[in-house]
Amino acid sequence: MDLINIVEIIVSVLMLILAFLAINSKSLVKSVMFLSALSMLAVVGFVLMKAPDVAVTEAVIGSGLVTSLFIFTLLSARKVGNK
Amino acid sequence: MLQYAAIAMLMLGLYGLLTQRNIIKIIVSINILEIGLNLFIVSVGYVEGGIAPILTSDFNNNGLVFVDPLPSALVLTAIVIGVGTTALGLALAKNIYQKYGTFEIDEMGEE
Amino acid sequence: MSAILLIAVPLLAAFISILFKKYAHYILVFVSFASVFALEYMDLGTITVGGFNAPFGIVLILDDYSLIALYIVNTLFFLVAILNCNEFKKVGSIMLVALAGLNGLLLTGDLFNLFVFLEVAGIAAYLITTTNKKPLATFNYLIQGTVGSSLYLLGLILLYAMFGTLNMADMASSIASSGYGAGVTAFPFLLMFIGFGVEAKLLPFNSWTKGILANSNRLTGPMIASVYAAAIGFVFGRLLTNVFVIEDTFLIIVTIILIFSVVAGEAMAYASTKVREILLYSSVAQAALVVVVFMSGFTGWAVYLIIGNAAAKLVLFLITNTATKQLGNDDVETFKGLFVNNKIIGLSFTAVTLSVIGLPMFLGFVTKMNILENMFVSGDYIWPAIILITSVVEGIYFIRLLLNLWYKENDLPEVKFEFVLKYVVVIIALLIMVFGVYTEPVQESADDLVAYSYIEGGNL
Amino acid sequence: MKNFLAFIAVLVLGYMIVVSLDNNEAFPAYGEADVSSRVSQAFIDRTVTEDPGDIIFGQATNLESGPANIVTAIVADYRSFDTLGEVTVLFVSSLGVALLLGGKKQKRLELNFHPNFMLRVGSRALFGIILMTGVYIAIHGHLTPGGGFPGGAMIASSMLLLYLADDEFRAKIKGFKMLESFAGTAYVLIGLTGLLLGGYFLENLLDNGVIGDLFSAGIIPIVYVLIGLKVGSEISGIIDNFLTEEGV
Amino acid sequence: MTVEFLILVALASGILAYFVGRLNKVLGAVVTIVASMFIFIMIGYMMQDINAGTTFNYNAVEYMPDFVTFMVTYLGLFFAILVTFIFAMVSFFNPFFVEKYKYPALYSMLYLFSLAGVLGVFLTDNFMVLFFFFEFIVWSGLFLIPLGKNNKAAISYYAFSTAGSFALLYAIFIMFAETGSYNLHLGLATVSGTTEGTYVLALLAFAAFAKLGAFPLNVWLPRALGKAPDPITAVFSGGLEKLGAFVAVLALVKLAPVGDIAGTLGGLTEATFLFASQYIVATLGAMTIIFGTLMAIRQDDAKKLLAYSSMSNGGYILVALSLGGTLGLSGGLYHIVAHALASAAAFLAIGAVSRVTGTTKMSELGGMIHKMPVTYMVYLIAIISMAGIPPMGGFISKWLIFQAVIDNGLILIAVAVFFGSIGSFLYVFRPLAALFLGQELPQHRDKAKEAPFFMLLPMLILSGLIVFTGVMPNIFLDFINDVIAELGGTGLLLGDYTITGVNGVLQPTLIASVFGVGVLIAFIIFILLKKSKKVGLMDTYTAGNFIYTEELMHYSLDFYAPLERLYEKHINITKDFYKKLENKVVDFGRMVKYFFFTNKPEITVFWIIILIGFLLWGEL
Repeated sequence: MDLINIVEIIVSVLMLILAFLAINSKSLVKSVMFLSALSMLAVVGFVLMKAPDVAVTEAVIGSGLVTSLFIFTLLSARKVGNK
Repeated sequence: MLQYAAIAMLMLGLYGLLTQRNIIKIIVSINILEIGLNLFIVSVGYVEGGIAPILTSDFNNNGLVFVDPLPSALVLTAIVIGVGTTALGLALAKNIYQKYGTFEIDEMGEE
Repeated sequence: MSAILLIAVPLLAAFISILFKKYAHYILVFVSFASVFALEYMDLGTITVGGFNAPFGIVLILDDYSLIALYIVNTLFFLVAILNCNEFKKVGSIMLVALAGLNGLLLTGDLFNLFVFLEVAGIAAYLITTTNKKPLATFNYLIQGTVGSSLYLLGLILLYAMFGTLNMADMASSIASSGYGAGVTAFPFLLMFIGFGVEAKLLPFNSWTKGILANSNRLTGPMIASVYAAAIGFVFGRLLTNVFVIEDTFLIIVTIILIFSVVAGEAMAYASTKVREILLYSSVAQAALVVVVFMSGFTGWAVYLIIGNAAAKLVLFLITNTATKQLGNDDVETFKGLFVNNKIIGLSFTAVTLSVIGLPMFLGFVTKMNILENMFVSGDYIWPAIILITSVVEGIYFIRLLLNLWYKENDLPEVKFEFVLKYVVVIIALLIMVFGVYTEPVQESADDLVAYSYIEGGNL
Repeated sequence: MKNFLAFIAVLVLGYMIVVSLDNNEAFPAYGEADVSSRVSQAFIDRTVTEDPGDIIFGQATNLESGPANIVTAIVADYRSFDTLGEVTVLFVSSLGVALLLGGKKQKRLELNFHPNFMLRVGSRALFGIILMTGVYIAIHGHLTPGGGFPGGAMIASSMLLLYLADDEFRAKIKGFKMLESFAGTAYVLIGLTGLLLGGYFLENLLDNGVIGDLFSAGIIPIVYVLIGLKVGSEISGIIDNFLTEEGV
Repeated sequence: MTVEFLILVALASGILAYFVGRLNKVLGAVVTIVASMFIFIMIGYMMQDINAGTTFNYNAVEYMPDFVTFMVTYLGLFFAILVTFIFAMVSFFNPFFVEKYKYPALYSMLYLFSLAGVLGVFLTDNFMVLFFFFEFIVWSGLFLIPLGKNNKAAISYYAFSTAGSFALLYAIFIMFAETGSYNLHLGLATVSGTTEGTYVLALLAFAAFAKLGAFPLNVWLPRALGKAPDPITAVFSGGLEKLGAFVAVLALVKLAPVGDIAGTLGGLTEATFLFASQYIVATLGAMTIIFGTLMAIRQDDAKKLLAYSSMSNGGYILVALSLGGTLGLSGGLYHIVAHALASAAAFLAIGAVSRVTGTTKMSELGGMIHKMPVTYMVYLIAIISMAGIPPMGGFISKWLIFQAVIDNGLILIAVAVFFGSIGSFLYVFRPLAALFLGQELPQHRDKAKEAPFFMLLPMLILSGLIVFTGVMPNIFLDFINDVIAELGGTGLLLGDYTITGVNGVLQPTLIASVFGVGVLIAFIIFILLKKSKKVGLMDTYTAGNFIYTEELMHYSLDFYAPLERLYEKHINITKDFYKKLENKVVDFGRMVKYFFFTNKPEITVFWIIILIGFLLWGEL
């Protein structure tokens, strides 16, 4: 078993764990953070599968922008909730 | 392996949709489902030992074994569409929060 | 004129219209009218985008089938637009995108391009439904729509992995010539079927419909129940006749879904006491019926079923939602006697309803009879029985509704219908009646359509 | 309990899908995709309209599609129409976000921290760098991984940085609107020009040049820049909408 | 005069009536008189042509599909003449009633539309045309009924009629699949005796039952007839209900009967034995008779009472037609005529009363004979015919039916048939006594007066015909013999003044003369020995009690209370059944709504998982 395969397995397992945590975590912020991390790992996955274009896009859009949008929503919700 | 992980992520996305009743969590689940889907799409075009579908000075002719470029192209589209729906979903979530003061569907009551 | 303008021009208008927000709704009316008008000058045939031939590039197909579909959808869209342009100025640009998306859906001959336009039209639809002011319902619609289209994409990718193409005709011929059994394609096709089932309101996948349509307003009701339903019906029909291979277990599943949709749809409408709910559940059953007819291979009559339904639902939802807005709610009890002082509106409503039920003298009768006849001739004795039994139920609740709306002595509800609406409604009702009696063109064109609905060959 | 049952259900379903894909004779196993039997082989060899023979990086000229990055060739040339649709999706969702979140009196969402001077200046500097990277990625889309979407998103990220680093900052929405509208209009107009002059919508009318050059691949860099601008302005608009709220 | 021309006349005059009616309500109704009289006369003229031996075949209007053909047969003409006659007679009532209704112009239009539908159904050789007009009648009737009292009646009418029509349609399509054409005669001949024939027979019988309102599809009939506008009730009972009889003739006579399990039951004549289908239909017919009779006995509303009587007469028709043979057929067909005339006359008479009093409840009426003697006579003659007493038409038909039943050795059915006859004595006498005889009620004393001439005219014509059919039945039976011959049976043996049955010869004219003499003697005695004196309703001696509610003193209230008590627990069996059925549908709908339509996406996802799992189950 060469290195690539081992990396693949590690990435896969990590992704699944993160996905599970993202769904099941009690805190919404944590959930979003797990999602972001998952997205970063997916970037690794894309690179492993020789799709650099997708990897770049996913890195910028998926883990960057989407996470920020989630966080902004949560922030504004918290503010409304505090009022 | 990554293909199985992709399918598993799809399933986890469905699992999330099935069990979660928090709007943010539902959107997170949808995102997980989409990431899984994107991974699966790319995995369909993967060729063992193939190279990334870009001609460079190192890999400089079309006789080489490339991985399938078409799924990558499709995934690009799919990712952007995913962002669109996510942004919309979050905007709706914000609206819902303004209306009901909660993200939990169960606490909103039947309309 | 190239049919691509039907997509490009609304898009262009949409991009420009965000700079002139105040005039967006005028642009909308103008563009939607222009696209109906322009259809007259479209050249039939296959349009390659970017100069790359099928199956490599994306092609648009403008044949008789899509031409009819475009006429119907664009006309209905124009009617909805012109009736609502003043009330819903905010969504002008979004409606333009919706028009582009719907035209793209109807024209495209590429399965992935179909997904893209499904999303364009879908997101536009989610946004249009935000005018209901029920964000939770819209959210539900959004999530289900997204799940549906994700499944469609998954199915599509599986097919691509197996057959290496994305073009509809090429896909169909690859499947046919591959020599693999139907078991290979059942799973991807089921996924795609579910994906479309969500949009087409088939029963286990359509819980969004209630939230959207039962709270609809004058824009969303006709838009979702008539324009979108027609477009999705046409596209689904194209896939069902050209691409899908439905056999064995898959056939059983599909049959169960459809029977359940038809039967439960009518039963739910029967059990409803609100006008909009009655209409929406009835359209669930009708949508399933359309799929049944497409699957049985009677394309022409399925087309007429879609047309009849779309026109009917346009009229019904327009009238209902106008009245609901003025009366405050849509209980049948509140609506009682609505037509006593609005006879013209009432007559149109009645004509359209009788057509949906399938009573003689109306278009619905011709359609229903021919569908049943064709089914019997092809040896199918089960579906006609189901259709007829559910028709009785359908008839009862519609007739009950009609009689309630017509007969009441005093305390009549006061509703004003504006005069453009009256014209639209009366003309549609008259058309339904005229083609219910003057059946020859209907008959002929329906027979022709069966031949036209297949995309010829692999390489367009 | 319910969650556990659901988990078991999806587990079983996933297992069934895996098994059925394994059993499926037509479905290639992971890593064994046969590209030559798919339409994408034609995209790699650029043989859709004519057979140019072998393609050598830096030498082949006047291909039917010029980008060295094959994915770009597909996204921006072979299946450019999809990309138009995709841009539209983003466009309509930014419109939608504005519709849903745009109230009358807008003010910034208050963040809980107040950036100091250093952060503000530093972020301004960083803003320029990120912006330039974004533009670079968009312009080099036909040569390197990336392209209009990541480029545009990066431009939007730079705006995001400004938003975060400066709690007073508000971009000019009107400017975004203009840019968005201009880019979209230009994209469609390029397509229509192709229709008018070449007979095909979105046809690549310009000279494709030598594969691998910066100034090659005809309209693709232009399209990608337009996409980049459009995506950047759209996402910036979305971010702006998320970061503002109806205030007093 | 071609059939499609007449149909177009009916449709066109319907539209004309609508527009005239918008201008002047009564004038619109007058149009219906002119049009329906014209059509009746034209149909009558067809008699001449058909007697000349021609059946005509029209390839109708050009733009219609080429299967739209019309054909005049003896059977069709028989029904067409009868029903158009009823329409023509009833139309005289329209001008006097139309003003009371909510949409008078619509009333006139739909009246003529129904007439057009009737022509289409009877005078075609094509099933599709038949079905088209069948449904056409349904929806025109649908909007006529609620012009009367309420909507519910119309809904149950629609439900049962459409169920019937769709059964008919299904049968039509089965025949179409067999023959590839919609030709009525070809279709029936092809499937007759085959397995498909069994289904067709069952479906057509279902349609006939639904249209006739026979047990167990009877719920709509009393409701619709009880609530519909008065002239419409007469048209329904006398005319439109006969559509069911027409379909019954097609099913029971033109198709070979099915199965022979009942063959061992035997009969008086050795050769007679019955097929299962005949036995089932006859039994259900008998149950219809009993059910209708029992229900009629306990009604307070005269219209509802007559409605149940219509139902029970439908049972007679079914029994007779299902037994078939010379006696059964001619008895059934003759009963169709007799009942159409009698029930139309009776309903018109009651309509005339209700026009001046505004009610048809027996407990609220009385003594109308003093103000409306002619109406009283009309009603008297009609009920005598209904009860099957000589010398009226009803006697002849019942005589034939009794013979047929006994000839087949069906003891139980014979009991039912006799019970129906005795029962009808019990119930038809009640409205007579309650409405017309007895004391005048104070509330109607001033308003009540005899109906105007144009209302009396049709009633008198109908009464005359009722007597005539009883006295000189051979003229009609002659035509019925032609019909039977066309259907492939042998007609009755008719003398100049005699009818030959299995076990005797009937001489109606002689009976009528004897009866006439008897009535004359009775009348003379009545005149000579007139001793009674008029007493007001309140003029009673009640042992010093005050009478608070005068209705309670009305002797027709709870008239048969002891008899009713025997079965009052079971009167709602059919109604309950349909109510339960409806509740099941509603429950199912609510359940699906509850389970599938929530604001949570998980439902959809759940079903998606189930379906995918179902598909992939086999892979494991």
